[in-house]
Amino acid sequence: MAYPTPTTITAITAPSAIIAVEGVSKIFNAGEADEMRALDGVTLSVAKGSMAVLKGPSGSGKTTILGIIGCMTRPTSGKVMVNGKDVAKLPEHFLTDIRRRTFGFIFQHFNLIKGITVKENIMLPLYPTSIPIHEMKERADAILESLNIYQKRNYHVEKLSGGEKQRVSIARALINNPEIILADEPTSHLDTKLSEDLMDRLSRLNGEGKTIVIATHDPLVYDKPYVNRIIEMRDGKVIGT
Amino acid sequence: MRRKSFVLIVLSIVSAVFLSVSMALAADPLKPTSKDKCPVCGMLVHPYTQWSAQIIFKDGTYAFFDGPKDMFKYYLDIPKYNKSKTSADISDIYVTEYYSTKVMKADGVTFVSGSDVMGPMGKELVAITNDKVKTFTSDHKGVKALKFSEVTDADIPDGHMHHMK
Amino acid sequence: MFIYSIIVATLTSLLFLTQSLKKEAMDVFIEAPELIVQRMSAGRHDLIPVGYAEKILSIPGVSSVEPRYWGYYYDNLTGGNYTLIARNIDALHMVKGTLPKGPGECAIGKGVADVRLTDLNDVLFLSINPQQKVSLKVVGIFTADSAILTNDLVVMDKNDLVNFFALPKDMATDLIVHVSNASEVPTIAMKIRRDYPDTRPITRSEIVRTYENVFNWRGGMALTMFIGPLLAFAIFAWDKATGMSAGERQEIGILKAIGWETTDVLKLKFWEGMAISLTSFLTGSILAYIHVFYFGAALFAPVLKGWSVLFPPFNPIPYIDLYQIFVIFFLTVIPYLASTIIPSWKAAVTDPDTVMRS
Amino acid sequence: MILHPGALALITGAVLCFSMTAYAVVLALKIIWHWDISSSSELQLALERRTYLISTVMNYVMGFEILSLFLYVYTLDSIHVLFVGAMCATGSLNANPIGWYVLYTRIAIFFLSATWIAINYLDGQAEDYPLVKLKYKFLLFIAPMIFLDGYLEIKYFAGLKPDVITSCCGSLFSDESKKVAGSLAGLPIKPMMYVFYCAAATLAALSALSMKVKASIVKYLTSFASILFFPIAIASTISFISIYYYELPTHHCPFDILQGTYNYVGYPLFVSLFGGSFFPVASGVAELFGSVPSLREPVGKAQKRWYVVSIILIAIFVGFSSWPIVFSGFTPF
Repeated sequence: MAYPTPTTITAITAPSAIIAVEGVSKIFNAGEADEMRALDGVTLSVAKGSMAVLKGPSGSGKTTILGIIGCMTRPTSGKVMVNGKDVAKLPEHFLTDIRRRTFGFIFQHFNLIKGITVKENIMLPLYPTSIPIHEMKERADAILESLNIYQKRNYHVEKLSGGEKQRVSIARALINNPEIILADEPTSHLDTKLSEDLMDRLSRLNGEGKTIVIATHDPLVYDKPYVNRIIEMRDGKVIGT
Repeated sequence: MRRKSFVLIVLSIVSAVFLSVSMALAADPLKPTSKDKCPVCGMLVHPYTQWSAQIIFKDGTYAFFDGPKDMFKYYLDIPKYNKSKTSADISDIYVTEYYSTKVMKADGVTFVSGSDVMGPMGKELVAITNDKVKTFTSDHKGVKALKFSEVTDADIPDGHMHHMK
Repeated sequence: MFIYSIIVATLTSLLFLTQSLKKEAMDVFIEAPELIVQRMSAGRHDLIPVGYAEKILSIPGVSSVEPRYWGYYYDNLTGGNYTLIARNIDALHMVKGTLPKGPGECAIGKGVADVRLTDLNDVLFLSINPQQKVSLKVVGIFTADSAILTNDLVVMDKNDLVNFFALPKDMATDLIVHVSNASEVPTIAMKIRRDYPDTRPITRSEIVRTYENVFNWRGGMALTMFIGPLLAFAIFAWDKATGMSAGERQEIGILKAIGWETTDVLKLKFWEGMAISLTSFLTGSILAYIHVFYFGAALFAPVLKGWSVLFPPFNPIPYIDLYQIFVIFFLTVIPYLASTIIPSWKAAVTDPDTVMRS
Repeated sequence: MILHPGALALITGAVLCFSMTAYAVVLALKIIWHWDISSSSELQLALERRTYLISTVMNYVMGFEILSLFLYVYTLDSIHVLFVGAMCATGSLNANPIGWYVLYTRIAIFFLSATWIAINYLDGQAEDYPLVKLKYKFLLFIAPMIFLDGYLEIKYFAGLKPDVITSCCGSLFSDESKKVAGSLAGLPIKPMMYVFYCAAATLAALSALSMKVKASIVKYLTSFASILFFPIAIASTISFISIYYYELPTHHCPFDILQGTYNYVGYPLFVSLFGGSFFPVASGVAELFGSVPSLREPVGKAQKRWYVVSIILIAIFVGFSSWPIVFSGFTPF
């Protein structure tokens, strides 16, 4: 499959943009002594089916913008379009609903919940939905199988190796069949082999039509040829794409 | 302290209160079982032993009532409740006397209507031994005292169901 | 959670104890006479002429009247107070041996037997002064099952008792009146008062009510004392729920990030609270059951009972009432749940992006 | 004052509800003053989070109130022995008539807080939370009821004197009684039955019609019918449904059917009645907001569901009410 052509900022309103951010600012502790402007007029867009990287040093605001795109936080001002819907001012209830249906998350520290099994971890995103339990189990089994960790499904997560944990966290991101996968510094705690392995899987998912956005400062990620678009950030601003 | 020990005394004296029925009669009165229902109103009879009445037929069949009132309703209109019997088939009629809670023959007592003593179905024709009718009438505001044979439809208290406002 | 169970166990023990004491007493009251007539003099209970019985018997509805003879005896030897009573037609069963059949014999309660170190066929000597004294052969001892009623009892022949207390001729302590039809009791009581204005008729339902009240009051008092600890516990629960560990915070952050909403976390917290409180509630109730019904409420029966000089040993009949359980549930589970609302909410509003910002 | 454990539990519950509601009111006031959905300020964010707290508190209060309604009736039943002449819960209520008001306020609180929860639910369905200020103002209206209820309950137990001679259901719910309850019991059975069945049928029919017809007037009419149906059903319970369950024509007590002796039939009976008459009212209230654009769809959806639930519950209620009339041999007239 051919890689989609890179999109530009002007494509905000283009139908192919699955994510479009326009003039987004985020200020923490507004009006107080420790006021912090994490984002300052960020405008960017991501085309449907592409793989984009938010690149920048820590503190550049890439994690914050990822959180805003992923409907976890609301911006202080600006417009955030996800699948053509402005989510910037939605109450939490609706944000969660969109998050649940649209996004899969892969975190820096895997962020698996200890004390419960692999399978339970994977099914967690589905509990608040109305999906019946047997279907949840079927889905979890299918994904575990495709990621080759089915045999460890009843292990507690703390007993897994780093690579297995990583696959579990991918499985969890996929269980709700999201259109977009957001990854926050996914390789920062992985050795080169596992990082390569992860990128390999992400590119395969991208090939299956999923849009992928990765926040990272790891060259191993943004130097990959199949990354369509690199958005460079610094001090809460987009400095290049 | 006094009161408490006094109560202990009360408790220590246990005595049989309810007397069983023992009267030699033609057809001995029966004891209602937990299944016997009043044919007039459908209520179970056994929880109200101090009110129950009974009609025993010559063939040994019988009917229990939750009080004299329903017994009279039945007695004065047998075909309505029991097509196979007439008053000629009756062997004995018993009611429970108010003061003694003893089962007595219905023609040996007096029925007082209009009193403030309520049976399980409200107003009743209370069965009283003849010698105590006066006491009862004055104590409980009785209105009319009737012998068994004098009771007519008009004397049966309405119950509380049908009075028209 | 352990403290919680202990608190529930304490409360439940209290209620079980009062409840079964009450039940035991009430079971006996059921057989008590419908009406007791006492004579009052200067506002105090006085002896009653036996002659009153005749007129009372003539009241319609009265089936029998019996005089009773009884009194209290303070025993210098043991410092105990006994209740002496003349044998009536059918006194209590539950006796080892027999009841006294004539003068010079007696049956005694377990408590009396224990403090006087008396066994069957021993002699019980009672004395008020050199003129009023009596030696009785013990022919029966009441069994422990009936202790609540018979512990301090000495049952003897009527003549022995009359002589011992030097009661005037033709006077009794009180009269018991049996009534065939319970609905007539108020009318009869009224007539007795009319005929003998110096008497006080006491109906069985009055006694039952008084006792019901005493038991509720005792239980209620004891419960009130426990409101303090309960409150302290609620604050403790609050505190514990508020101090969320970093790990817990992280977990809730993860849940929210992967698609849980505040409401979902609140639900989770609710069920968590439910699980904790129900488990503690069940454990506590079972502990209380064992404590009260297998160990005779050994830990605090004295507080609750302590009403008799000769303290009756307590072998409660296992008796559980759904209502009691509901009351305990209300007193323990509900304050707990209420105290977890705000801490749960604080946890639930954790920002989903905390997991990325750490 | 009586120190009954049940009374203590109820007072504890009342104090809890009292303080929880007070807390919710304080939060609600802040929201009423500062709410601005279009703002992305941190204050607005904090307020939005508080709405979750208030909803939770109100759900708990409602749950506690329902539980304590049952506990209240049980306690009344359990303490009746303390009063001369009392034979069941009714007697305990007559021992201190404030008890009746506690019962009334608690029923009112049930309907009001259920309505609040319904409005809260609808509000949460629209992205712009159009009813926020309204629902918290409504909360300010409910709160005094909860305070009043707790106050009356404490006053009831404080004012109980065990030596009071009371009258029981035997006399209260008997035709001789001049009181309202007595006249309810004295209602002639047959006409009462017609009224009851007609009312139930009308309510069910109107609910069904409301599902089909768009006109608001039909929905308001249904709510009105349901508000009428509730007292009719209570009157019928006292007048004839109870006596069929007791098989005793003089026993009209609406509380005894909650007891095990009567197979706890009071629970399905009252639950279906309360639910069945609540949902049409809730649908009517929802209809008031049907014109808000963002609510049009959620209101329509909710109403459809609520009417179905209401019809089912009314059917259950009528079924339980008619069961003994049809199947027991009891014939009081």
